[in-house]
Amino acid sequence: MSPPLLEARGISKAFRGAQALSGVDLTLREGEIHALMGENGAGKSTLIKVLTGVHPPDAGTIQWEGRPIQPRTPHEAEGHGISTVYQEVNLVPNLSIADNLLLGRQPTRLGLIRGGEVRRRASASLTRLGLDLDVRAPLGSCSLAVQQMVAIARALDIQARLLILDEPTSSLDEREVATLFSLLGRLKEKGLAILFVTHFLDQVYALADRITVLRNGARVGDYPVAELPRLRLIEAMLGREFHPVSPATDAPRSDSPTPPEAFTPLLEARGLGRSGGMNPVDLSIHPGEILGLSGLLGSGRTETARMLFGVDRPDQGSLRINGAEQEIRSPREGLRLGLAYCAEDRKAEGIIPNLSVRENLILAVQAGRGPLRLMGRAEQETLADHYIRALNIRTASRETPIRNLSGGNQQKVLLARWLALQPKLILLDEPTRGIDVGAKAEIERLVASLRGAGTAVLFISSDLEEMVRNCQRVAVLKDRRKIGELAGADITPSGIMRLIAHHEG
Amino acid sequence: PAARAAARTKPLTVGFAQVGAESAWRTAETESIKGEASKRGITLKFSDAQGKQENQIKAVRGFIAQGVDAIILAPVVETGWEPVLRDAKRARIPVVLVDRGIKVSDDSLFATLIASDFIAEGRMAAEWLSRKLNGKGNIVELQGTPGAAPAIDRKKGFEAGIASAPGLKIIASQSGDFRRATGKEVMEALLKKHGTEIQAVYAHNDDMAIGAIQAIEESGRKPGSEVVVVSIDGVRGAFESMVAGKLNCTVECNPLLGPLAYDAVEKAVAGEKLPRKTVVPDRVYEQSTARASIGSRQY
Amino acid sequence: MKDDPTLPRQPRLRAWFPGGSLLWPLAGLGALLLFNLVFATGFFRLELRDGHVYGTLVDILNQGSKAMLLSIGMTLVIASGGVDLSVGSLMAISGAVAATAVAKGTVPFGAAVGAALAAGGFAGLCNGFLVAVVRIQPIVATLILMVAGRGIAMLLTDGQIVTFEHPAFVFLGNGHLAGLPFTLFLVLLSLGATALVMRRTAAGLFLESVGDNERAAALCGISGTRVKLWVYAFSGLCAALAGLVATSNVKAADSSRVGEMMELDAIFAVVVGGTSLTGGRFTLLGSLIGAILIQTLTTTLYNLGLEPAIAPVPKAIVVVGVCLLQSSRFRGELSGWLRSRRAAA
Amino acid sequence: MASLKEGRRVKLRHSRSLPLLATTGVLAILYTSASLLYPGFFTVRVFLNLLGDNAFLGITAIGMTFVILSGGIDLSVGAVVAFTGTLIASLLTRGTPPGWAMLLALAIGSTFGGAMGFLIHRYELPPFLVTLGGMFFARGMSFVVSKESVGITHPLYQQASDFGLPVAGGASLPLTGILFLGVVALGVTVAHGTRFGRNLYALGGNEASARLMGLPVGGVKIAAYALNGFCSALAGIVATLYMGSGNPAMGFGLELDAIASVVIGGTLLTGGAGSPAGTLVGVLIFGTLQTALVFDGRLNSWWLRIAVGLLLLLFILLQRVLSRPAGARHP
Ligand SMILES: Nc1ncnc2c1ncn2[C@@H]1O[C@H](COP(=O)(O)OP(=O)(O)OP(=O)(O)O)[C@@H](O)[C@H]1O
Ligand SMILES: Nc1ncnc2c1ncn2[C@@H]1O[C@H](COP(=O)(O)OP(=O)(O)OP(=O)(O)O)[C@@H](O)[C@H]1O
Ligand SMILES: [Mg+2]
Ligand SMILES: [Mg+2]
Repeated sequence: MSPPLLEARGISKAFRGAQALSGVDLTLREGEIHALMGENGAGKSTLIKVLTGVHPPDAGTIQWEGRPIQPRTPHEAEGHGISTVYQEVNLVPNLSIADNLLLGRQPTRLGLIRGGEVRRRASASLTRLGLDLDVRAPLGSCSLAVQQMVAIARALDIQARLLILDEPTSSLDEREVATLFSLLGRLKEKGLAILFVTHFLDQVYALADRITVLRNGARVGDYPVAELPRLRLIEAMLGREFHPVSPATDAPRSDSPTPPEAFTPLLEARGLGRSGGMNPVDLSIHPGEILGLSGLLGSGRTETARMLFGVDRPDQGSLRINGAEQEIRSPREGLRLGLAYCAEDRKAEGIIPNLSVRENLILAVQAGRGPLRLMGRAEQETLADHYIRALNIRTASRETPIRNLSGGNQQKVLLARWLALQPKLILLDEPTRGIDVGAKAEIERLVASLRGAGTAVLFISSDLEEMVRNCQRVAVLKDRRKIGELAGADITPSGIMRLIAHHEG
Repeated sequence: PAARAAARTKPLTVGFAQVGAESAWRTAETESIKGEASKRGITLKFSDAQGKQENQIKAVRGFIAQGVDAIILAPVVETGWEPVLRDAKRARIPVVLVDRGIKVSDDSLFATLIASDFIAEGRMAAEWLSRKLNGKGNIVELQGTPGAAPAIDRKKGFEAGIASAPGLKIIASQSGDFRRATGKEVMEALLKKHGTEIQAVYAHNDDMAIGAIQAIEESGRKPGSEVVVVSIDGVRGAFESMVAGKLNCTVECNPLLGPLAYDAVEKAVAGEKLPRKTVVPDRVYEQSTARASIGSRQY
Repeated sequence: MKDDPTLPRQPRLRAWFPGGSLLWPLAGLGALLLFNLVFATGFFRLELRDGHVYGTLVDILNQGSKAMLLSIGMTLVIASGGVDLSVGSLMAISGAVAATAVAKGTVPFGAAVGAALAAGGFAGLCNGFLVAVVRIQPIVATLILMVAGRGIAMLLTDGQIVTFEHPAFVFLGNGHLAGLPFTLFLVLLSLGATALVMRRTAAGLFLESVGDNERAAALCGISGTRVKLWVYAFSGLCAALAGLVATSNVKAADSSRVGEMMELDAIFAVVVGGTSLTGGRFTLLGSLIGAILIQTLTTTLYNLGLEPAIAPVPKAIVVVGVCLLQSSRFRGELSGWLRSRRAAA
Repeated sequence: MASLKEGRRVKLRHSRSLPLLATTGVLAILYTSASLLYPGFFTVRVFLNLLGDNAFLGITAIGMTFVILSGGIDLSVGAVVAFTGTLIASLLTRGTPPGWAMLLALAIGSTFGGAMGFLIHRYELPPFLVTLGGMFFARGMSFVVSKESVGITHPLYQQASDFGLPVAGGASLPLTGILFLGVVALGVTVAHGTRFGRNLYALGGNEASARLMGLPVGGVKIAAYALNGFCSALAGIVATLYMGSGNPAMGFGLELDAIASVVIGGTLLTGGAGSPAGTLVGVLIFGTLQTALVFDGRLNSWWLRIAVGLLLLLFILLQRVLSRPAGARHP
C-alpha cells in the first residue's frame, strides 16, 4: 500500500483552560473521501486548523507524503497542496465574487491583475459547480449559500492534493449539495484526498469512504463506512451504548409527574417566530417544570431561547407570561418579567472577563435595582460567598477576575448570577457544555433543586442523557422547526433520535 | 491718490492674506486694514490663514486667480514665498508686504515692505532697560515663535542694545511662542530655577509679558518694581498693565498699517516706483506716559 | 484580542504588571522625580510666599490641572471602549462661551459658567449619540467635533482673543485656597465626586461591564447605549471645566490655541495610568498619576531649557514605550531576552 | 436560489460606486454654486490651482487611503511631511544634490511608516496610539533639524517649481499638480489593479478571513503603512516645491484634513471599501471650499472647519445608511 498522503500523530491542542484536542491521530489517503464526525465542540474544526497552520499544535507531528511538515499559516499549507474551506465562511464580503475566488492568486501581467482573465476564470470555476453568477457582484450581497459555494470554488481553484471542507453543506439546499457531491466524486476519481465535516448523517453515508470520530477532543476511532452503521456512529459520537431495540437500557428518567395541564403555564408561546431565524413554534412551560429543547446542531434551540428572552425580537406569534399577553423587546424586559437567560457562548455573552467573581455574580441583580441603589459591600459579599459555597465554585477568592477561573467554574458563576435573581423561568442554553463530569453533576443537582422550588426551567443540551435525566418534557427541533414533543416515559435518547432521524423535513 | 482712485471707473479690489488672529496686535492690524478699505471704497478680500503658511500661499494664489488689483501679504515666516510671488509677478499684480520682511533672491517680487524695524525695537527696549537698571542686572528673555522674523530680530536688536552695558546679562532665554499661556508657563519654570536672581524680563511681545507678569505675581514678587518688565507691541492690555504699575515699558510696534498699506497699493497700481521699505516709526511708552495716552489708543 | 488564548503567557513579568496596577505610572513618575532631584536644583523647594505655597511641584499640579480634568472624563470614555478626540476643541468652545458672556458684563458669572458647562455637556452628548445610537466608531464620531468645534469657538469669539478681568472668573484658574492653587481643589473635587459616583453607585460596575463585554452586559439588562451617552456627555462636561480653567489661567479666551493637542495628553494620561484602551477596568487615580507624569515631563523639559518645539520627541518615546509594555507579546519577548541575557551572564 | 438575476439585482442596490457618485455630486454642486456666486471662479486656472495648491494634501490623502482601506489610521502624516520637507531644505543648503536629498527623504519616510506598521502588527497596538507617538516624534525631529523655515535657492528647484504644463487659455498645470495626478493614477492602479491592492481590501474587509484565505496579512499591513510613509515623504517633497522652502511648522493638522478628505471621498473608515479616486474628489471638495472662501473674502476662515465637520458627518451617516443593508449577518 502506498504511504498515506497525510498522517497526523498525537495532535494535542489546548486553549486557555480548555483541552480542545488530546493526542489525535488522523490518516488520509489519495482518492479517499474521509468524513470527520463528532459532536459540537468535539474538536473537528480545531484539528483542521492545526493541520493547516492556523493554530500551532502543542504536541504531535504531521507527515505529508512521508515527510514531516509544520505549516505556520494557511498560505504555507496551500503551498504543500492543502486547500481548505473553514467552517466560518471565510471570505471578504466587500469584494466581488471574482476577487474572492482568486484573491492572492490572480493572474497578472507586469504586476497588474488581468481583470478579464480573472472574471473568465472565476466564471469557469463557478460553472463547474453549476452556478451562473455575475462575478462582479459584491459577495456580501449574495446569500449565505452562494457565499459557501464561492468558498468551495475558491478551494477547488488551486491544484490541491488534499481538499478540506469544514461543514460545507450547512447552508446549501439539496440541489446544491448534489452538485457539490458529484463534483467531489469526480475529484476523488482524479486521486484527490478529501476531508469533510458534516452533521448530516445521510451525506456521510452517501459520500464518505472512511469516518474518523472525535469525542471531547480525543479520537474514538477510524472506520470504513461499511463497518459503521448509523446507530453505531451515533454511539461513537455520543460516547454511550445505544440500543434502539431495547429502550430498557436507556437511562432511567426522573419520575416526577408533569404538573397538571390545568395550571396556567408560566410561559406560553403561540406561533412565535422570526423570519430568517426561527419558524413559528408553540411552547409552554409550567412552574416547577423542566422543559428540554432538543435537536441537532443548528436546529434552532439557541434561536428559540434568544427569541423568548427578547435578545432577538420575534416578528410573529404571541407570548403569554402567567396568562397575560406580553411582548418582550429586549433582555431588560425579559428580566423584568422574571425571565433569566444563561447564554450558550460563555465567552462572548456570559462572563465579563476582567471583573471579579463577585462582580460577575451580582451583576444581574444590581442591574435590576438600577444604577443608583448599589448593593452594600457586605450584601454583595454575602451573596457571592453564599453561591460560591452552594455551587462549590473553585476560586482563589471572590475577588479573583473571572477569566482566571476554569470554564466549568466560570459557568457556575454565571448560573449563580441568574439564580441570584430568583427568576420564575430560567433559560439554560448548554449550561454543561465544556465542563467536567463533577461540575456537570453539580449543575444537574442544582437544576433539580430549582424545580423543587417552583422555578420553571428551559433546558438545552446536546447531551441526550442529560436531557433524559433532567426533563419532564422535551420539545424536539429540527431545521429551525418544532417537530414534536416527548413527555414522561417517552423521553429516551433513542426516542429523541428516532424522532429526528425519521422526521421528513 | 484720492483723486486718482476716484478717477477709476471701478473701485480697487485688494486681497489681504493675514496670518491669523493669534494676538491682540494681529487683530488690531486686521481691523486697521479692513477699516481703511471700507473708508476708501476698496473691495477687500480677506483671508485668515489660521497661522499656516500653506494656507497663506493658497490664499495668494486664489487672489491671483481672481484677478485682484493688488495683494497685501503679512508673511508668517521669512522663507518660502518665491514660487507664489513669481506667479503674482507674472500676473502683474503688485504685492505689498506688511509687518515683516521675507527672504527672496529677487527684490522685484514685491512692491514694498511696510513694517516696523524689529531690530530697532529690540535695541530700544534694551536701551530703556539699561537706563532703568543703571546698566547692571540679570535678564530673562521670552522669545517669540522660533523662526519668526520678529523673534529673530527682536533678539538680535536687544543683544546689540545691551552689548554696551557689560553689567547686563541674559541669564535665560526661552521661547514662549508669542502666547500668554506659554509665556506664563515658561516664566513659572524660570522663576523656580533662577528665583530672585531675576531683575528684569524682556518679552518679545506684550502677550507673553502679561503671562509672565501673572507668573511673577504668583511667585510673590512685584512685577514692575521688584522685577522690571519690558516688552514690545504696545497693545491695550500692555497699557492697562502699565497703568496698574505691573509693566514698566512697552516699545510700540504700530499695527495700524492700513493707511500706509493702501497708499502703497494705490501707488503700485498706478505704476509708481516705491521705496523698498517703509519703516513705521515706533516709540517707547513707559508707565509715566501710559495713563495719558491710554485713552487715545485705538487697539 | 486581549483574550486570545493562543498568546503565550508570561507569568513572571505579568506578576509585575497586572492590568490597572498603579505600579508602572508611579515608577515612571518616581524616575522622573529622581532625575530632577539629581539634575535640577530647587525642583523640590517649597516655600510660603504671600501665604501661598510656592514651588515647582505646585506648578506641576497647577498646570497639569487641565490635563487631569480632561483625563477624568477620558478615563470613563476609554473604559467604555471608546475614545474622545474632541475634548481640546470643546475646551475652546467652553472658554469662548464663558469669556464672551463675562466680557459683556451683563450676564451673571454663574450663568456664564453654567452656559459653558452646558455647551460642553451638550457637545459631549452629540458625540455620545453618534457613538451609542448611530454606532459610528468613536474615533470618527469625535473627530467631527474635533474638526468643527474649534471653528465654532472661533465664530463665537469672532476670531478675536476675548480678554476679561472678572474677579470670580479669574479666581477659577488663578486663585488660591489655603495657600494652594484653587485648580487643585477643583481637580480633587471633580475626581472625588466622580470616584464617589462610580464606586458608591453601580455606575462604575455598569461602565466596566459594558466596556469589557457589551453583549454580556446587555443580557444582564444593562443598556450600553445609555451608559455611553452618559459617559460622552460627562467627558464633554470635564472638557468644559478644563476649558474654563485654561481660559481663566490667562484671563483670555484664545479660541485658536486653547486646548490644542490637549486631547492627546489626556489620552496618554489615561493609557499611561493603566486603563486599557480596549475598555473595561479603569482607574481614575492612575489617570491622575498619568496626567501628573506627563506634566512633570513637560516641566522637566522646560527646566532643562529644551525648546518646547522639541519636547514632543521624549514624550513620544515615553508613550510608545508604555504602550509596548502593555502588549503581552512584547513583554514576552522582553522577558525572553532578559532571561537569555541572564543565562549568558 | 442563486442565479444570474440575483447577482444583478443586488449589484444595483449595493453598488460600490454609490458613495463615489454621491461625493462627485457634492463636488459638482459646490463647484457650480461657487461659480455662480463668485465671478472668475469658473476658469481653467482656478481648477488647475485646485490641483496644484492641494497637491501635498492630496498625496498624503492618497497614502492615508491605503492605510484606512487596510482598517488602520495614521496620524503622523502631517509631521512626516514637515520633517521630510525641512530635511530636504536643510540638506540642500549644505550642498547635497537634490536627487539624493529626495531619495533619502523617501527612504526615511517609508522606513518610518513601515516601523510604525510593524509595531501595530506585531504587538497588536492600536494604530491610533502608535501613529500619535509617531506624529509627536516626527514633529519634534523636524524642529531638531531646523528651528525655522529654510529657504531653498537651488536653481533646479526654481525651475522645477516654475514649471507648468500649459493647458488652455494661458493656464498651466504646475509640477505639483502633475505629481498629484500621477500619484492618484498610481494609487488607483495599485488599489484596483494589483494583488497587493486587492489584499489590502480583503484585510480591511475582514482580517480574520484574510488570514484564513492564506493572504500575507502582516506583510500587507506593514506595507500599507510604509506606502503611506512614502506618500508623506513625497508630499514633503511637493511641499518644498510649492513653497520653495522647508518649514518645520508646516502641515500642522494636515492629518485631519487628509482623513476628512478620505472619508468625504467615500472610503469607509472601518476599512475595506473605498478608492483613491474618491479621495481625489474628496480633496477637490476640500480645496473648492477653501478657494471659495478666499474668493468670498468676507467670511471667517473658520467656517471651513465647520463645513468640513458637517461634510464629514454627512458622509459618515451616508456610509452607515448604505452599508447597513449590505451587511448580511454572518455566523
Ligand atoms: N480560538 C479558540 N479559543 C478558545 N477556545 C477555542 C478556540 N477555538 C476552539 N475552541 C474550543 O475548542 C473546543 C473545540 O472546538 P471546535 O471548534 O474544534 O469544535 P468542532 O468540533 O468544530 O465543533 P462544531 O461542530 O461546533 O463546529 C471547543 O470547546 C471550543 O470552545
Ligand atoms: N440569521 C442567520 N443567518 C445565518 N445563519 C444563522 C442565522 N441565525 C442562525 N444561524 C446559524 O444557524 C444555526 C442555528 O442556530 P442555533 O444556534 O439556534 O442552533 P442550536 O440548535 O442552538 O445549535 P447549537 O447550539 O448546537 O449550535 C447556527 O449554526 C447559526 O450559526
Ligand atoms: Mg467546527
Ligand atoms: Mg445553541
